[in-house]
Amino acid sequence: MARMKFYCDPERCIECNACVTACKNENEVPWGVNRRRVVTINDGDEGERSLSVACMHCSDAPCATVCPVDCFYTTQDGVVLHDKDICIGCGYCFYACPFGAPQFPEDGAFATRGKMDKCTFCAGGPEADNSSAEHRKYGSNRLAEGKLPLCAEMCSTKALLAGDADTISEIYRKRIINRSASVMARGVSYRDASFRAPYNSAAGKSSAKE
Amino acid sequence: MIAQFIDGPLWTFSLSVFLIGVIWRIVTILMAGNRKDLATPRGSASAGAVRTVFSRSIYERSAATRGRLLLIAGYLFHIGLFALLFFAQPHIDFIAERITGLGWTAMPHWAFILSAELAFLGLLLLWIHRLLSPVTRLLSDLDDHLGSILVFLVMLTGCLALAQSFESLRLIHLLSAELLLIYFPFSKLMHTFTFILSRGYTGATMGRKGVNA
Amino acid sequence: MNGGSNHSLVGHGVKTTVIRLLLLWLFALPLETVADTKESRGLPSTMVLNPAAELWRDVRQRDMPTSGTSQVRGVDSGVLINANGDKWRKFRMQQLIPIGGYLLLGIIVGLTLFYLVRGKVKIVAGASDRKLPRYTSYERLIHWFMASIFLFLAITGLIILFGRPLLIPIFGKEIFSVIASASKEGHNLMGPLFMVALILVFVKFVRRNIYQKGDMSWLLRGGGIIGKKHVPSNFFNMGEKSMFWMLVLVGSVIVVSGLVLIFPVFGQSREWMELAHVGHAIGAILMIGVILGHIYIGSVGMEGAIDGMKNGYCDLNWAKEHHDLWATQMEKRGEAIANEDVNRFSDPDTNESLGRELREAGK
Amino acid sequence: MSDRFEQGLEALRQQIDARISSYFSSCVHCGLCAEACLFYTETQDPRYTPIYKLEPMKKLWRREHTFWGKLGSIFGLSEPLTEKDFADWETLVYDSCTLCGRCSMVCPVGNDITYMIRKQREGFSVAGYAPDGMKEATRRALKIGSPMGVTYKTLKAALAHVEKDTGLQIPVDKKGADYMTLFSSMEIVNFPEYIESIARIFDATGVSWTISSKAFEATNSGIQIGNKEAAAELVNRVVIAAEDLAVKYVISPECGHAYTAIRWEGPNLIGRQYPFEVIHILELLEQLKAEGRLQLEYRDATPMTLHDPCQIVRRGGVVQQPRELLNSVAENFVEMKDHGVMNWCCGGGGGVSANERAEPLRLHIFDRKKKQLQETGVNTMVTACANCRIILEEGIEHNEMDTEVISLTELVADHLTASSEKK
Repeated sequence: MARMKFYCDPERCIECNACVTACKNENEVPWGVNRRRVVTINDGDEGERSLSVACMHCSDAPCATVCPVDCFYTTQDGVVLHDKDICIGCGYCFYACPFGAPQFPEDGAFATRGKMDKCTFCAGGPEADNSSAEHRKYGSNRLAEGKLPLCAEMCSTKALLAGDADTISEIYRKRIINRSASVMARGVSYRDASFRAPYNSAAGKSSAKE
Repeated sequence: MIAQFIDGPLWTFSLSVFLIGVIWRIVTILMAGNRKDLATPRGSASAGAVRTVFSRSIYERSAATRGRLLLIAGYLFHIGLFALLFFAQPHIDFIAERITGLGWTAMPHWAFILSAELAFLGLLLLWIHRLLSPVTRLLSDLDDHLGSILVFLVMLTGCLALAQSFESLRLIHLLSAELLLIYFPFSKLMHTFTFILSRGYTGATMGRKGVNA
Repeated sequence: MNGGSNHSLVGHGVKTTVIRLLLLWLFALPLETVADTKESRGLPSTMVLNPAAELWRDVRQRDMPTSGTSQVRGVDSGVLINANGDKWRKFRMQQLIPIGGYLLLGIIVGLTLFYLVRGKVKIVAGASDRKLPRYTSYERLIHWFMASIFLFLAITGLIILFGRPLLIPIFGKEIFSVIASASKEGHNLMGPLFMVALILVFVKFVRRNIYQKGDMSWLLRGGGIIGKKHVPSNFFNMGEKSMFWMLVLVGSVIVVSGLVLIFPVFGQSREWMELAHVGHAIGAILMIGVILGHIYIGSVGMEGAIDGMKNGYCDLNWAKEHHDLWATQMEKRGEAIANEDVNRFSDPDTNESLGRELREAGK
Repeated sequence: MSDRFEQGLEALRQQIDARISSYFSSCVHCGLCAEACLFYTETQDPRYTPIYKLEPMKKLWRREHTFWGKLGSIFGLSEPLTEKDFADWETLVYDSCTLCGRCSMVCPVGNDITYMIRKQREGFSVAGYAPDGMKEATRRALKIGSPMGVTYKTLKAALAHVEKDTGLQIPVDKKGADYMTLFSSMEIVNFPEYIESIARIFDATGVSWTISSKAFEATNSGIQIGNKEAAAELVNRVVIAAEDLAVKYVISPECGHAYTAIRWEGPNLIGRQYPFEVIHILELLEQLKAEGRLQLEYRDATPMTLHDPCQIVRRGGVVQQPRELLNSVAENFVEMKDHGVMNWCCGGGGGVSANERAEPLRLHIFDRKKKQLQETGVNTMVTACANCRIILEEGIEHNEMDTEVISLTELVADHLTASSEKK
């Protein structure tokens, strides 16, 4: 079976937030919940890069490990889903997740959070595929219709890739090879390539000005 | 099956028992009758009655020598319970849906929980005190404990069902509330209504005598 | 984060630094060393840094805390990867649940074994015919108030902590999730009441719990429970005092961390909450363990120990054997009263004695 | 089961009206009334909780006025009220309640517990479960006219004494006078100074007054023991005498329960309204002072405190008048911590003073008054009830305290303008 993954290419992401909008629209997520967000690091500096991030559907998901009611499960496609009927809104998945993927509709006093909500890879939940109950709780189930998550489909620069891990890595590998080839053809190093400002954190920043 | 019973017929039944029972109790009390007071009044009986109905809600300072925590607990319990019963969103929704047909403004969720906490604080203190103090141990009968237990159960199940996402927890809460409603008219919980009568009677007598009671 | 990168912390948010140091210390996990970081920095410029690798290093927050910006507003929404989340997971799954579980189990087994070996500690001189007033009704009220809240919180807390390995196999997920939801909501609602109870108890009992001369010798002689001879002590003995301070200090940690956890409205980051959870859990396990011992002594462990908390009076001989300094003082002041009088005031089931007394007094 | 018990049961049954029914329905057994009762505060004995003293009546009410009780009595499950209950509760109902009414002031649901005890005593006295001292007093009151056995002869002797001392003519059986004065036996026997004071004040203020030779006794043992027939008879004597003399006002003397009896319970006991008004001596004095007829001279510098007689102040409504009067004769009037309608009883009201059996308990609970007095640090206590006065004096003596108890009316008389000139 396939193993579904997202990959976001920081060299391509232009922080247009179309993926965020598409996700919200497609899944009709509750107010205040954002299953996907675009984070820009070194905003305004040289080496600014953006990444679109959501649930990464980890193979060994920390959220599933810490859940006190064991409401997570991994589908045959490798998508990490959870059962909102079992979720008690304790927030442990939110502590454990490195990506900040689990979201809660409320964050009121006395820890009233409501049921956890997160990216489903547009694969719905445990209910019957594309049933109204499933749609109400988890949003759309495009995977069952043979479609990929809308965020990736909508990405205009094709920075955000979604699909079987093998396919994704193949695409990305080709991109890298092409980027390296262009570098070699022009005889300049990657770092000095004029089409992008050189990236280097902290110490390396001044080198571009030399 | 059981769920439908709790949600439907049992609710109607318990509400009817509650309403009919309360009215019946008050009617029987009034039916016992009072003799007219022939003594020349010094002050107004009705003014005294109205004044006492309200003024007894403020405790007498000199009676608070030893039981200060208890008096506070009494206030917390009653005010908290009143607030969460009538001004919590889920309760307003329920009342609007089942009884009145229209709702009113609810308090924010945090205030709801806060009032629940205060009510719990008050009820626990009062109940533990009932079990510990020689005076209340002597006075208390089965009715007192049953009343406390039922109110406590309703509050506890309500607190457990706070997430409002598990139907079974809501039903347990509803069931305990229904048991409370059925028990209500036959118990000391009637003081919820009869306190107006007793304060009124005392206030009227004292009002006639010209004493602020 | 290794030693070499620590200097880069300087100049960043002190708050974050403090959390990180605390987390490091608390988790005490083998640190994932990133030795190559330092080396790659020092390489000659002919060796090109891979910019993509540098990006991911930043994202992973290997060198320093990095926070990006995001159109999505929210606490930590700019953090791409929170490495401490995984440390917290390891703490909860690999340390807290197994170690905590076996610790509590061990305490229960230990107490059972102790009971089998030592048996119930009797009042050596037997019950006397006089009693001493030990706790006022207010003191008993707040004790039992705290006790009931504590029991509720301990049970609901343990359900949340150990429910998955212990209860799901019994009830199944659906039923357990109902129990867990109820526990969680109840725990969150009742939690702040524990704070109220703790404050009331602290204020009421603190003066009698200040350590005094003689407490050390009590400790050295094991509180007398091991040997035969009783050790002198005042109103509270060294063990009780220590339990009180444990209750107050650990209780405060539990209360403060609990408040951090149930009020996610002040913009505290995930890291703060992970930290709070660690403190909350360790404190709670400790406290449950100690309270198990407390309950053991009060119930089956010692004859006469619970009396003072039941009706306010303790047996004179019990007091002499366990709190002799206090008992002698009280007896001297003439505070000891006959058993019948205690019964009169605390066991009101018979009305006859009073009528008889009054009639006799009249004659 | 004796006939008397049956009659007592029936008498008790008749007392349960809407008021008592609502009181029992409202009681939540909170025990707050205990804190207001000096029998409880001084002994810490839970049985002295006021509402507990009503268990017999409550038992009857529960059986006959509540759903569970009625249901239970059909199946023989609910406990009936037995003679043993009367026997067990007699001491609680009579010895440890002075009908002071303090509990009624603190009850959060507003129960008038004192009223209920007063009514419960009706059943107890009919069934014969009342203290001998009180039975005797009632018998004497009905037969001789005074609970202490004071006859008109005794009064006449006292009056002659007063006339000699003051040189004033005391009007007896004067038709058409404005005021008819009553006395309590206690005053005639123990405090004839009161009669003297009244005579002097009325003389100075020009009040037209008289004493009836047929009904001069104000006290009413009937309402203390809880016997409405006896109480009605005693009230009736006064009413007939007042009607005979065609007075406009009847003055209730410095006696607590006499005021309650004649002022508040009287019309209800005899079943009709009076053709005259009842006024308490303190009310009258205050009125005279306000009208300017009562001229008082110089204010005493001795610090004084006031003991409020329960039946006059809390249960009678004469609250401000004693304070006005005392302030006009005393420079340093110190209020006790709990005063006015929340004052603590002397311990001898409600017939307890006539009940020898209760004496040790009564002296024990005097501690409360003692504490109150010591708090004020004052050695002169003014009161307006002859019964309180006797009880206070006994308590003071028992505790070897150095406190003087004086009557407010006598104090006022001492400060009359004329009397000051005399001195």
